[in-house]
This record gives sequence, structure tokens and C-alpha cells, in this order.
Amino acid sequence: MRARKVAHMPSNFILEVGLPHYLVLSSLLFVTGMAGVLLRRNAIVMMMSIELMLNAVNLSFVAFSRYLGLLEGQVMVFFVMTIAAAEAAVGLALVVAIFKRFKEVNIRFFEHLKG
Amino acid sequence: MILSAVVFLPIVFALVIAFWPNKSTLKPLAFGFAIIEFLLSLGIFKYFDPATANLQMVEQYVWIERFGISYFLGIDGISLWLVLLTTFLTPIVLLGSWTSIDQKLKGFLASVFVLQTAMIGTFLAMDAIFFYLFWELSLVPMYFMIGIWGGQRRIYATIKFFIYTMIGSVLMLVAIIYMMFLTKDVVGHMSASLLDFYKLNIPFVGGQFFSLQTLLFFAFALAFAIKVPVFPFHTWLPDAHVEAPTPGSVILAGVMLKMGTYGLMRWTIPLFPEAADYWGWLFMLVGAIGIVYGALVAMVQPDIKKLVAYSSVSHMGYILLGLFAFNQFGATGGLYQMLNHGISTGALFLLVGMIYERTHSREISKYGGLAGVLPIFTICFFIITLSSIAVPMTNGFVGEFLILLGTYKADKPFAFIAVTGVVLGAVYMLWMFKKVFFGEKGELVADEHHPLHDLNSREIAVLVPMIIMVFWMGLFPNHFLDYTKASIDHLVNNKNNYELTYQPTNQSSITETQSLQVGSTGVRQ
Amino acid sequence: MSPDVFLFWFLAILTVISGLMVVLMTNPVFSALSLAMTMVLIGALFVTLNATFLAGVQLIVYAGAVMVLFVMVLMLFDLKNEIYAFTRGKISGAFKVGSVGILAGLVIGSIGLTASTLLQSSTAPLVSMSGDTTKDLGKILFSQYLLGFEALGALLLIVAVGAVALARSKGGTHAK
Amino acid sequence: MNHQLLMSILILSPFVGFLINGFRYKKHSANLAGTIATAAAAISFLSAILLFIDLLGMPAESRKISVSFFDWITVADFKVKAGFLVDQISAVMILIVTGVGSLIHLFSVGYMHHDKGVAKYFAYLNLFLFNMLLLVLGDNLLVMFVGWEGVGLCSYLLIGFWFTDKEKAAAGMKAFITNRIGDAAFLLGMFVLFLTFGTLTFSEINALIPQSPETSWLGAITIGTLFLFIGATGKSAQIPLYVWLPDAMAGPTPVSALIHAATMVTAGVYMIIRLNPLFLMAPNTLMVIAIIGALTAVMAASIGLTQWDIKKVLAYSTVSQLGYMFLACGVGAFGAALFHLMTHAFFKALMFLGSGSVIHAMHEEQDIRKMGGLKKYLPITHFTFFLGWVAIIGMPPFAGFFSKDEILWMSFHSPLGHVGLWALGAIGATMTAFYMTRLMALTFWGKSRVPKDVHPHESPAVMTIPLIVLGILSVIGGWIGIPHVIGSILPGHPENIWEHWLSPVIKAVPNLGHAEASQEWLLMGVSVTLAAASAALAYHFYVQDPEKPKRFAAAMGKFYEVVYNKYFVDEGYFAWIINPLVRTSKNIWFYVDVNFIDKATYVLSDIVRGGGQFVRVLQNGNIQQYALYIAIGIVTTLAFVLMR
Amino acid sequence: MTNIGMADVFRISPMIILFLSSLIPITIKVIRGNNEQAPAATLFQGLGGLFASAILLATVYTLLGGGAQSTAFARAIVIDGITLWVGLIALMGAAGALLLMHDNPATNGDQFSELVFLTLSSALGMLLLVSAYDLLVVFIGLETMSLALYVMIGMSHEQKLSKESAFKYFVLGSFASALFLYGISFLFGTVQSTYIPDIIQQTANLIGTNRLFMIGIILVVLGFCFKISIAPFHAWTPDVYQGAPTPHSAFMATAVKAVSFAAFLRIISTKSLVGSESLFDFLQWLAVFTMIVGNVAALIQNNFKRMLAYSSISHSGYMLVGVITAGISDKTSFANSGVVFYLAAYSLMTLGAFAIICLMEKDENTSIQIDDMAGYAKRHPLMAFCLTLFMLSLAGVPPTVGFFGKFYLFSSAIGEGLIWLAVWGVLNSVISVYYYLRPIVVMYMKEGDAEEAALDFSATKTAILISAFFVLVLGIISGPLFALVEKAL
Repeated sequence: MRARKVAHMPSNFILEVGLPHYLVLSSLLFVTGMAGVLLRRNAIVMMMSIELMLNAVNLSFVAFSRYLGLLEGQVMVFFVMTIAAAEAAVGLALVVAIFKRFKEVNIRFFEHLKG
Repeated sequence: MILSAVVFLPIVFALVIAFWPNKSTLKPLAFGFAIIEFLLSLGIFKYFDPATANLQMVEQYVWIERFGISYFLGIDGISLWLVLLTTFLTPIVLLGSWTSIDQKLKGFLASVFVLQTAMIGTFLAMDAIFFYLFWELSLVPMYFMIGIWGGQRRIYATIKFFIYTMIGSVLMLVAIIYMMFLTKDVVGHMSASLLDFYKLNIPFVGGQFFSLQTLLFFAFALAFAIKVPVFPFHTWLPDAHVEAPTPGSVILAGVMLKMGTYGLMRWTIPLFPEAADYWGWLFMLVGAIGIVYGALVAMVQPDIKKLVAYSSVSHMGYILLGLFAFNQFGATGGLYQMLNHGISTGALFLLVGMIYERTHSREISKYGGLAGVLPIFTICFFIITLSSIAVPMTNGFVGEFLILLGTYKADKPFAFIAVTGVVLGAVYMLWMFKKVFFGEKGELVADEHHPLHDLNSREIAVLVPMIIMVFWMGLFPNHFLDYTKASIDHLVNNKNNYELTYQPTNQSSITETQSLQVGSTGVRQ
Repeated sequence: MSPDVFLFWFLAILTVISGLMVVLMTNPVFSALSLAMTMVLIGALFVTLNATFLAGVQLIVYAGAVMVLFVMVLMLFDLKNEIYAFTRGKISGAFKVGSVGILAGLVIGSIGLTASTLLQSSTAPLVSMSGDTTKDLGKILFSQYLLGFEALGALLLIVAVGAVALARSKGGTHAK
Repeated sequence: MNHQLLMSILILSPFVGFLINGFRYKKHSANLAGTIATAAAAISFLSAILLFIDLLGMPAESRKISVSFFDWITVADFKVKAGFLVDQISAVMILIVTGVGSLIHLFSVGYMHHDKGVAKYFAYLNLFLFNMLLLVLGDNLLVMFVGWEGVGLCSYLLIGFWFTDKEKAAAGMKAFITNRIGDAAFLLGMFVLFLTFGTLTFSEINALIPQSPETSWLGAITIGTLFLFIGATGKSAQIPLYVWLPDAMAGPTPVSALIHAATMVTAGVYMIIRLNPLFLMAPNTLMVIAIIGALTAVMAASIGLTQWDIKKVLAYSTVSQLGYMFLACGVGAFGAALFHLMTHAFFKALMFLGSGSVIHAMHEEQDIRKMGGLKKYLPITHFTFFLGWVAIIGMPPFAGFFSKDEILWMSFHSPLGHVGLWALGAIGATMTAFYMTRLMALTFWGKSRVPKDVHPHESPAVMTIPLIVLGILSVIGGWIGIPHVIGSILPGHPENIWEHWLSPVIKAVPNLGHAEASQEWLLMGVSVTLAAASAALAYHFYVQDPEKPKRFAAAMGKFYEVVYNKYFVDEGYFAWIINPLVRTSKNIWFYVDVNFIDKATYVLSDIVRGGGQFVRVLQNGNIQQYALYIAIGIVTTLAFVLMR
Repeated sequence: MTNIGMADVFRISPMIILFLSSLIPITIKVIRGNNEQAPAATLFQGLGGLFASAILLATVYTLLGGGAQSTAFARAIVIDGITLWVGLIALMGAAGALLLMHDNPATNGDQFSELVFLTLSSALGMLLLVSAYDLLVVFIGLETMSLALYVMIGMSHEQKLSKESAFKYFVLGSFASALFLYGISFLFGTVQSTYIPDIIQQTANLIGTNRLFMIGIILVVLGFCFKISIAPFHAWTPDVYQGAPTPHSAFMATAVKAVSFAAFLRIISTKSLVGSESLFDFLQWLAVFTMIVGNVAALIQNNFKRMLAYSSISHSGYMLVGVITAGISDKTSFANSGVVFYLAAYSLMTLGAFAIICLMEKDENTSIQIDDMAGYAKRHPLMAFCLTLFMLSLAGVPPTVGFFGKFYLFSSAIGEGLIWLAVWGVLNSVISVYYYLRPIVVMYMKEGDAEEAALDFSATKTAILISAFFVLVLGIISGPLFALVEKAL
């Protein structure tokens, strides 16, 4: 069973692009973004990683929308984009405020609250 | 109405005291209040019918309808004397602490009255949640009493006290809630009424710990056992007693410990008769161990108060033994011993407090020869010691005798263990008495700079009622037992299908007055 | 391999690479540029999914406005290559990479296992999505999603006021 | 006169005396306090006499005055009344208690004249009388137990009367606690009897006993009576609980006379006599009682041979004599036991008071090595003491002879007896004669060894009058129980009034065979001869050749050491019971309470705290760490849910 | 196509009025040339808005009576019992927080108008969230609420910790919303709708079979778990509560938590989700884990706010028990109302506790350590008494409302057979007793400098007294309130 799948999958998988492809792509982008949040220390890069995650979500929405034939997915994306922009604005405002205070955007300097 | 008044009047007093403007009149005011409360509680006798085992003077109003929780007060022979004990001790405590409590007086007096409400409520509430409310409420003022007016390690002691007691009682809460759901099948709706709980027919599987009745039984029993306190859970008690101020110790020993044994008597045993039967040996065992253990440990205490505290452990072991003997002697003796212990240990703590006020030390080794210096004090102490070691004609003897008789009837080996407590009790009390009162004058007693004064008239007034009670209860136990007889007979004879009924007096009653004959059917056999 | 398929693979691989670059570039500016590129590529992917309007919005809002914002802030801080770009703890790093990897594995695995059933339940015709969807989008937006839309308006106002307030916040009443 | 009133006066009069003196505890006037107390005792004695007269007026079979005051404890079928009973047994006892008691009160007035706590002393003494009356009069075991514990309590108070002396306070405590051990057994005995018979009233128990004796060791009656007997060993100072009595001599000497010789210590014997039909049904118990009694008699006597303290000698003598009483009970001769109880009360009270007089004269000196030749200083004391001496060594026709002889005879003759028991009794009697003579010799006869600064003088009249009265009683007290063999040869053939009086309430020993008079004569002769010989020996030792005892003691070596140190019983108790107990207590307190239960609680709380510290470490302030937790949470959840 | 008319507008009138009134203070500030008006005036405007909104909410609910016709905007929102009660709790929380902000040195004075605006806006988001019937609206509500909060925290006059905490909150919040959104996308993909009733309806079919659906539902659930700070998603809570100005902490602990729970309840409180036993098993473990983590960590805290933050985590654990019960029970109402009642109770007592911290703060940089409270009882006997009341209520000691909250919550769990959860809950509440008693211990039993302060009244004290009053009174007469809640749900 498994052997057959392995044998046939590649050609199908490469030649027939469908919803799963987009979903896999979106999930890869999502976890990449997640990894960015987890690994990068620069506050702005972390925020960018979050944007990446949101974009991955958007991709998934649009893919669903396309393959399910539902426009609502695109509406969702529309909303998500707006909110992401708003988030970015607030986030950057915060980062600027922090920078003004700490002269630093590396999150390792923001560990006063702990325990 | 009288029960409600008895329960809630102290809260009103507490409020009045909290807003009383004049600090100098606080003490007489509070004392007067306590006396009023005591007189009011005497009024219960006017309506009390000793001939019936029914619940009397019932007041029941719907409180939380959804869960069948009601404001439910009632009294019978089991709770009667405990209520009286509470109201009797309170004025004594107040009088006894006249000079020892000077700081934050308002808070102290208010605490005492709140505590009084909580304790009386515990004895009178016949609704599980209502009961639980008072049960837990009683922790708070006592917590403050120990924590604010206590000794050096008061904070450690008070937190230990609070958390120990809490651990037990929360499991009881779970059990109560579970039983409230069980009542649905019996009375048709959720009910927290104790009378409905009695109608429950909880399946019991012997030998299996994780069976329903056993688990519920232990959930209840643990709560009460910690409060009593039963042997392995007793360590909070010495700490609490040693650190507590005198009035705190008196109330703690005098009444609060009784809440545990009362709970066993009122709740655990009749609610889970099979489990109580099956596991009774365990409780008799820990009771017997408690007697011997408490006595042995009391024997080697360097601190008078700690000694008295461990003696409490020992005495409470007797009560446990009596309750789990499941016969009239044991139960009567147990109940009587609750009162005795309240009087004698309460008085002991008062006495220890009096001497502590004079010398600011409780270390036995620093005393000696007190008898020559403080004769009245010595006499009082001696009388109370006699009561504590159960010399005949004092109250302690009646209780201890009945308990031992009941135990012997039920289970001889435990009686043999318990009887050693009779000897050991004398050993530690008299040993202490010898060291403190006899011999050459100790460093505190001989101190030229602080000559000791014998008891003043206030202190004598505090002790005289106690001493009168010691002999009254010792010589005429029937005056007291007449009131409890019906209830205890009912409890012992119908243990396996115990029910309480009452004559309804108001419309909003949500409990049927006709008792369902659940005992004759179902799993109970 | 049809052009569509080729396009997809091309865009997909590029997107993943640029996405990875966002994370891996130690210079934040490069990260930002990679992110911009990723967004553009995603916009392109939107086009392959017949979401042309969204593709446009993606370019304007994301690649345009948001990225400009990011870059601007970066420039404000004048950041160079960072020495401590990544977290250092080895164990926690392993945990982080591991958890992310497992998450990817789980999600992708689930997608793989569910792929066959994914579209069966769909009854809506695919054809309607082939044309331009902008108009329909507008209709839905202003009927079914009107509340959300309005709320979004309020949200933007809040964010605007908030960002201004944050920027102007001077600090303590006892500020020196 | 109304019996109830009479009974009330009898019992309450000492109590009232106690209250009056108790509230005057600070007063120093010995005369006033003594008068009050003595009057209270005397009133009691008068009532006792009146009751006795009433009793005499009744027909022999129904001689019984029973008064019940109130229901004391009523629980289910356990009903105990505060009921009192005067019958043949208790009538004798109340007469002894109040009579001897009154005399000793009177003596005390003189003896305690200079003591500051004299009011307190008399209060205690009256309280003791009250409790003793409760004990004696109680018509059931529980009321008896009230008195039983009450007298123990008074004994505690009086032994520790001079409480500033640690030793004396300790002696009081020892007495009380040792008694308590017995009391605990007494309680158990009551439980057994109550659960067997459903009552604790003597008359009902005695009516309910089975027809045939119980042969099993585990039968209810055997066990119950054994428990009661253990109770009696505590109160009446028998092996193994006798150790308190010699120490109890720390109390004032009249107290020793009243409590530790005449009355309280005989309570155990009295209790057994009260329940004689029951005990008769438990031959096993009787056997134990007899053996213990005989052993105690010998052992205590042997210790008495070596003691130097005048009161200690008397104390061991008391233990020994009590042993005789138990021996009598054990062989079923309850009448003889009561008889000896009475005569012993006379002569032992006499001797104690005499010793009190001596001590008084010697300014609180009790060591007989520092006395000698007191005869000329204390003629009355010496004379009365002499009477006591002849009585106790069993010289006919003094009181002790009749009672002791009866016991020895019965221990041989009774089917429950044994020649071995008789032999032990005879040995004991011999020793008694020896140490008593030794006491007489060292105290009154021979050369004076009195220190120079002490000037002995005869006691005042209040002290000598009781001595004289008791001396008379010691002489004639035995004449009411003249055995048949002697009675038959005496002019007028005096009857054995004693036996006759007691016959309705004391069951005769079953299967008592017919006795040969010659046998009885023989045994009597042997014991009297032995006693006389040993008395003569002692006289030789201590008066004629005072160096001999020392040589003799040296010859005995280790054995003498052991006996002199009372067989090291006290030390043994300390080493094997008390010290281990205290050590164990300390250990369990330290290891179980402090180091186990509390530690366990601490460990629990430490675990909780440790958990807190752990969470605290995880909460390190780094956002990425936090995000990692989220990621881990999500991954775990997904894995958990999806993999299932 | 659905018609949207005045009826819909009427249904969202509480939100509209809130939005409009939120604009008043900043508008006035702009009109006054960027000068703050009197703080009291701003405060009253804000309170007025909240009050009006509450009144309207109650009116709307009363007129519509819950049920199907109370939806609006193409069923995007619904005004039902949860909306009403949790909405009221949120508005109350906001009002309380406003009162606190008025006095607190970290929030009053400069930029108070903006704060009021943001608070009301956040409340707007909350109303949206509690009434949302569509995951999209949920998301929007969530974001509105959160974004306003991030800014509010960042605006604190305190410069160091508040910035850090705002940033942490922001990053983690965004991270979680991304995950949440990702979950929504899967739900959308599998159910083909984001409409909650649709999802619930489809659940029965999809739950066992469709793994993507499972991922979606899990991510959504865990997204809520983040907001309500369920361990291990709780890590932000202590840092943020501690760093944020105390009024904002109070706001978060009361309103934010309440509405997040409400939205969570809406999604989970359906029998159909039981299909995934493993999910519920896992949630149960999470609940237990959360209680333990919260309690043990709170045990060793010395910073009062941080302690309360951990305690808030543990309370989330308790409430999660109720939510789980609601999820598996037939009669959802009982467990639901248990949770809602607990939310109300918890809000009251925790608001009071934070309010007292506010009162103690001398300037914006003060951080209240528990050990510093020695002698407080002597200085402010009334306040100390109130704090005692709050602490005991939090610990669940009768007859306070906290006890009855726990009682209803655990009753429902026991009624559904989740006894072990109830046992864990009560055992944990014993642990919690220890740290709740600590402030009391320090206040009453340790000596501190003690000159009795004059009795003056302030907005904060008003909030404290009102909370204390209700903590006590609602405890004693909790029955009717609970009946009311239950009737509504």
C-alpha cells in the first residue's frame, strides 16, 4: 500500500496542482513565519514573521475560496489584510515607543518582567 | 424564630461593635451582648421538647431554589447542648480576656461574635450548603484571632490551621454537591436538605475503596477528622493552640473541635451507615491511637499550652471512639465528652492564659512551687485537672466512663488501648501539675521583681461558672442527658435508615414531612 | 507540465525561499525586502487562484503600505547586521525548531490524508470563480459582511487615534 | 430516725467540714480547724452508730438500710443511682472509718498544731472521710468507684501535703498514678460485669450469679473479677502495684495511720468482700488472689526486716498485712478477711499514731537508728505501741491473734487453700514478729541513740487519748471473733459473734470439710510459737547484742543488699517501664509529630513551592520562550487529538 | 441576499452608542485645542457611555427576548443571554477600570481622554466579540479589543515595564491571532462557512473524520485558550498584568477575560463537539494543568499584581472546567450559567483587588510588593477589610460570591460526572488559600508604620466599596441572580 503510494504520488503530485498544494504551501509559509517569531530576536523581524504567518493564512483562505467556490474566503482575506495592517501600525508604533525608551529593539533587552 | 435569633444575633452584635464610637465602653458592651446571647439561647429550653427525636423549632425558607438549597435551621438533642456550650463559653471568654487583649479591641470582639454565629450556625444548620457556609465561615475569625493576637509563630500557626481545615472541607463540598444530585432521584428535585440526604440510599460495596458510599463517607469523614483532629492530622492543633491568644484557644478547644465530632455524629455516620460500619474500625483505631499518642506526647511537652493541646488530641480520641462504637453508651458518652472537653479544656486554657499574663512564659521548667504562691489559682487549676483526667464526680468521668463502656461493648481491644489513656491522662496532667505547682519555687515564681498576685475577682468570676459546670455535669449528668436521650436513641437504633422529621411550621417548606421508607427497600440491606 | 502547473511550482518555490529568507537573513532590512518579495509572490499566487482583486490589494496594502512602514521604521533605527539575530539557547532552539517542524508535519500530514475528501463535500460550482470576482466580492462585503466592514472602519479609527496617542505619549506625570 | 437523713448526715457531715475548712484554707488556727473537722467526723461517727443500732434492731436476714438519693447516670439500660447501702459489711466499715477516723482527727489536732496549712490539712482529711464513706456505702460498683477514686485523690493530696518538697509531691503523684492503673482495670471489670449482668448494683449482681463456679479462665466472671482484683491491687498495695504505699509515708503521720493503714488501703479487700458471692464463682481468680496475697505478705515482710525508717517499716508491715487479707479472700474466708481488716485497722492505726507521737517527740526524726530507749521519755506512747506490737505479732489474746489465726487456719483448711499458702502465711507471721520486735527494740528499748540536741517528750493529751482508745481496741477487738476451738474451752463458751453477724451476707466456702480441733490447735500453736521465737530472736539481736544484726547482714551479703533495696522493684519499674515510656514519648513526638507528619506536610508544601519555582524559571521573561510554550501546547494538542 | 435595515441597527445600538460616546472625550479635547478637560468630566462621559450602552443592551435583550430573531446583520451577531450578561460584565469591568484610571498615577492626567476613548473602544470590541455569531466577527471583535488594549498599555506613564508588557502582549497576541486565524481558515475550508451555528451543525459529521477540521477547531479553541490564559498559553499573563498600569490589569482580568470566555463558550457549548473525546480529554488536562500552574506560581510571588495574575490563570482553569462541562452537557444552560456567574463573581472580586492595589500606588513607578503592605490594616481599616473580603472571595470562602461561583461551577461539573475535575478544582483552591491569605497576613498581622489615614473618597474607593458590597451581598443572595442568568441563557 505504502509502496504504491510512493510510486504514484510524485507524478500526480507534481502534475496535478490542486487545493492541497496551496494548503501545503500556505502551511509551509505559516510555520516559517512561526519559526521566525520563535527564533528571531529583532522585534521588527518578529513582527514581519507574524505578517508572514498572516499572509500564509490569506493564501489558505484564497485557496479554499477558489476550490470551494465560495467568495466568503476572499472577504475574509480582505478583512485579515486590513487588520494585519492595523496590527502592523500599532505594533510599529509600540516598537518606536520602545525604541525611544530603550534604544534597542532586540527582545533580549525586554526581560524585566519575569518570574 | 428563636433559632434564627440565636444564630444571627451575634453578627448584629459584631456590626454594632464595629461601629461603636466609644472605645472605653467596648468591653462591657461586648460582655453584655454575650450575656444577652446566652440568655436568649436559654430560651430554647422553653420550646424544646426532650421527649422527641424530631427536629424542633424548624425554620426553613427557600434560599437557592434551583439547587434546593434552603435556609434551614433546626435543633434536636444532639445540637442543643453544643449550642448552649457555645453561648456559655463566649461571655466567659470575653471576661477572661478582659485585660489580655488590648490591641485592636474592636476587631477582636467582632471576630468573637462572628465566630459565635458561625459555630452556632454549624450546629443548627440542617441544610448541607448552609452548614458548609457556617463551617467555612468559622475559619475566618479564628484565623484572624490566631494571626493577629497570637504569639511568636502565629502566622505559621494560623495558616497551617486554615489550610489544614480547608483541605478537608473542600472535599466535603464536592461530596455534598454530589449528594445534592443524588437527591434528585429520591425527592424529585435537587435538594441540599440534610433530611433529604438522610433519605438517600447510596450503594455500598464492602472492601472496595473506590465505591460510591465509601468515597463519600471518606470525603465527609476527612473534613471532620481534620477538624477533630484525628491522629495523623492533628499537628495543626498544638501549633494553633500554642500561638493562639487565650480566648482563641478556649474557643478553638471548647467549641471548634466539637464541630468535627458533631459533624461525624450528625452527618457522616447517619448518612453513610454501611460505610461507617465497615470502616468504623479504622476510626476506632485512630481514636485509640489518638488517645495514647496524644497522652504520650503531652507527657513530654515543655510548654503548658502545648501539653493541654496534646491532651485535647487525646480527649478527642475518646470522643471518636465513642461515636464509632455505635451504641448508646458510646454515642451518649461521646456527646457528653464533647461538652466536658469544652468545659475542662476551655478552663485549662483560661487558666494557662491567666498565669501567662502574669509571667509571660508557659515553659513548665520555669515554674515550680506555684501552689504556695497562688493558692486560689492552684485550687482552680486542680479542680479542672481533675475534670480533665476524669475523676468521678467531675464531668469528665461520666463521659469517659460511658465511652469506654460503649467501646468495650463494641470492640474490646480498642477499649483496652483506650483504658491506658485513663492512666496516661493522669500521668501527664499530674506530672505537669507537680512540676508547676509543687516543689521548690521556680525561677519565674521566685522572681522578686515580679511578685505574682493571686486571681482577682474577675478571674474568679470567670472560673467559677466553669467549676460549677464541672461538678454539675459530673453529679447530675441526667439533667443534661435527658435532653439528648431521644435523639441519641433514635440515632443509634435507626442508624441504618436514619431519618429526621419535623412538624412544618411554614408554607415555604420544600421538604416533605413524610419520611420515605427507603430503608425497607433498595440496596440498604 | 502545463503552464499553470509550472507557474505554481515556480511561484511556490520562490515564495518558500523568500519566506525562509525573511527568517534567515540577519540583516533586518534584507528580511524586510524578502518579506516584500514574499508578499508580491503571494499576490501572484492569488492571481493563479483567480483572486485578482485581492492580488491588487495585496500589492497595495501589504507590499506597498505595510512594507513601507516596516522599512521606514527600520531606517529610523538604523540597524545593521545583528550579532544576536537568533535565539541562543541550544535546547530551547531545538525545541523551537522541533515544535515548528512537528507542527508542519502534522498539518501537512493532515492535509495529505484529508485531501481526497476535501472537495467532495463542495457543491458550489467551480465555474463561477473563473471570471472576475471583484463585483461579487463587493456585494457580499456590503450585505452579508456589512457589520464586519463597519467594525473594521471603527477599528481603523481606533488604531489611528491609538497610534497617534502612543506616539505622543510623553511619559510619567513626574517625567523629568 | 429517718434513714435518709441519717445517711445524709453520715456522708455529708465530713463534706461540710471539708467545705468549711476548705474556705478557711488560709487560717492557721489548728484548734479551730481541728475542732471543726473532728466534730464533723464525730457527727459522722454518731450517725454511723445510730444506723448501726437501727441495723441491730432488724431481723438478721433483712438487715439492710438502703437509701437512694437520685439517679446518677441513666443511659439506655445502664441505670446507676446515687444509692447507699448499710448492711452487715458496710456497717462494720463505717464504724471503723468514722470511729478510727475521728480518733485520728483528734490526734491530728495535736500533731499538726504547728503546721501552717492546718486548715487545708483538715479539709483534706474530712474530704477523705467523705470519699471513704462513699466507697464503703455505695450500693453499686460505680458509686463505690467514685469513692475509690476520691480516696485516691485525697491520698494524693495528703501525701503531697508538704508539696514544696519535690520528693513528697512525687510520692503523691506516684500513689495516684499507680492507683490509676488499678482503677483502669477496675473500670474494665465494671464493664465486664455490666455487660454480663446488666447491672452494677451489688445486690443485683450477687443475686444474678450462676449456680456453679466458673472453671474457664476466659469466662466473663473470671475476667471481670480478675480486673476488679487488679483494681484492688492498686488500691490495697499488692504485688505488683504496692510500690506507692511505702512512698506514701511522705505524708503527715496521722494520714498514714488513717489512709495508708486503717481505711483506704483496705478498700480492695472490702470490694472483694462486698462481691464475695461473685468471687466465689471464680475459683481461678480466687487462686490468683490467694497467691498474690500470700506472696505480698511474705515479700513485704521481708523488706520490712531491713528498713530503718520507722514509718517505712510500718508501711511494709501494712502491705504485708493486706496480703493476709487477700490471702483470706483468696481462700474464701471473706469473714476472716474483714475481721483482720478491722483488727488491723485498730492496731496499725495505733502503731502509726504511736510512731507519729515518736516522730513528734523526736522533732520529725524518723530513722530508728537515731532512737532507742524512748520508753522512759514516752511512757504512754510506749505502752500503747506495745499493745499494738503484741497484737500484730499475733500473741493471744490480742486482736491480731484471732484474725490472723483465722486466716492461717482457713488457708490451710479451706478447699480453696493449700498448705503452701499456709506456709507462706506462717513465714510472713514469723517475719512480722521479727521486724516488729526489731522496731520496738530499736525505738523504745535498749540504749538511747538520740542525738544530743533532741529532747524527746511525751505528746499532749489530744494525741495520747486516741492512742489509749486504740490500744484498748487492739486488745479487745479480737474477742468478737473467737474461734470455736478456743471458745469451746473458754468459760462461758463465747460464740463467734463475728461469724454470726456476717453470715447472711458472706457466703460460706463451698465444700468446707469438717476440721479436726487438734489440727487447728496444732497449727495455732505452731504459728504462735514461731512468732514468739522470732520475737525473742529479734529481742536478742537488737537489745542484747546490737552488733549481731550487722554481722548477720554482712554474712547475707548480696541478698541483704537486694532486700534492703526492696528487691529493686522501683528501679526496675523505672528502668523497664517509666523511662522507656518517657523516651518513647519523646521519640514519637520528635520523630512522628515533628519529623514525620509535619515534615510530610512540609514536603508537600515544598513540592508545591518547588512547582512554583519551576514555573518561575520557565517564566523567564523572554517572549520567544513564551511563544515556544504556545507552539508546544499547540503541537501537543494536535498530536494528542490527531494521533488518537 | 439579506436585507439590512433599522432593525439591525437597533440590535447593535449598544455598540453604536458606545462608539459615539467614546468619541466625545477626544472630540472635546480636540475642540479645546488639545487640552484635557477636567478628568472628572471625561470620566463621567466615559461612564455615561458605558451606562447608556448597558441600558440599551438590556433593553434590546428584553425586547427581543433572545432566540433566533435577535440576530442581526445577516446573523453576524446575536443578542442572547450570554451577550447580555457577559456584555454587562464587560461594561462593568470597563466602568470599574475607568474609575481606577481616573485616580491612578500611571493613567490619569495627560492623555486621559485618549485612554477613555480607547477603553470604550475596547469595550466596543468586547461587545462585538460577545455578540458575534460569525468567526470573522469574532476575530474583528477580538482584534478591536486587543489593539485598543495594546495601545492603552503602551500609553502608560510608567515608561519601562509598561512598554515591555505592551510589546509582549502585542507580539504574543498577534502570534496567537495568527494561529486562531489559521484555524478559522481550516474551519472555513471544511465547513465552508465561518458562521458558528453552521460549524456546530457540521461538527457532528466532520469531527471524527476530517483532520483538517480538527486542526481548525483545535487552533480556534487554543486561540481562545490564549486569550483566557490557559496554561501553557498563559505565559503572557503575569508579565502583562504586572507591567500594565493597574487599571488596565483590572480591565484585562475582568472584561477581557469575561468576553473571551463568552466567545469560547459560544463555540464550545454544544453537545456535538463531544464527538472528539480526545479533545475534551485534553481540555480537561489543560484545565487541571492551568489550575496547578497558576496556583503554584502564585504561591511564590511577592509582587501583588503578579500574584493576582497567576491567580487569574488558576481561575481560568476553574472556569475551563465549567466550559468543558458546558461542552459535554445536554442541558448546556446550567454549566453555561455557572461559567457566566463565575465570570461576574470573579470580575467583581478581582476588580476590587486591583482597585486596592491602585489605591496603594503612590506614583506610576510603584510596584506593590505584598511584604510592603504591613500595617495597611491600621492605616486603612476599611480598605483592608475590603481587600480581605476580596481575597477570601477569591479563595472561595463562604458566604462571599466567590464561594458560590465555585459552587455553581463545580456543581455543574459534578452533575455531568466530571468529579475528578471538581476535586482538582477544590484541592487547588486550597493551595490558593495560602497565597490569598498572605496579603491579609501582612496587612493585619505584621507591624508597619501606622498612622491612621483620613477617610476620603475617590473614584477608586467608590469602585472598591461597590465591589465589596456586591461580593458580600451577591454571595448571600446569589440564588436569584443565578436564576436570572440561567433563565437568560
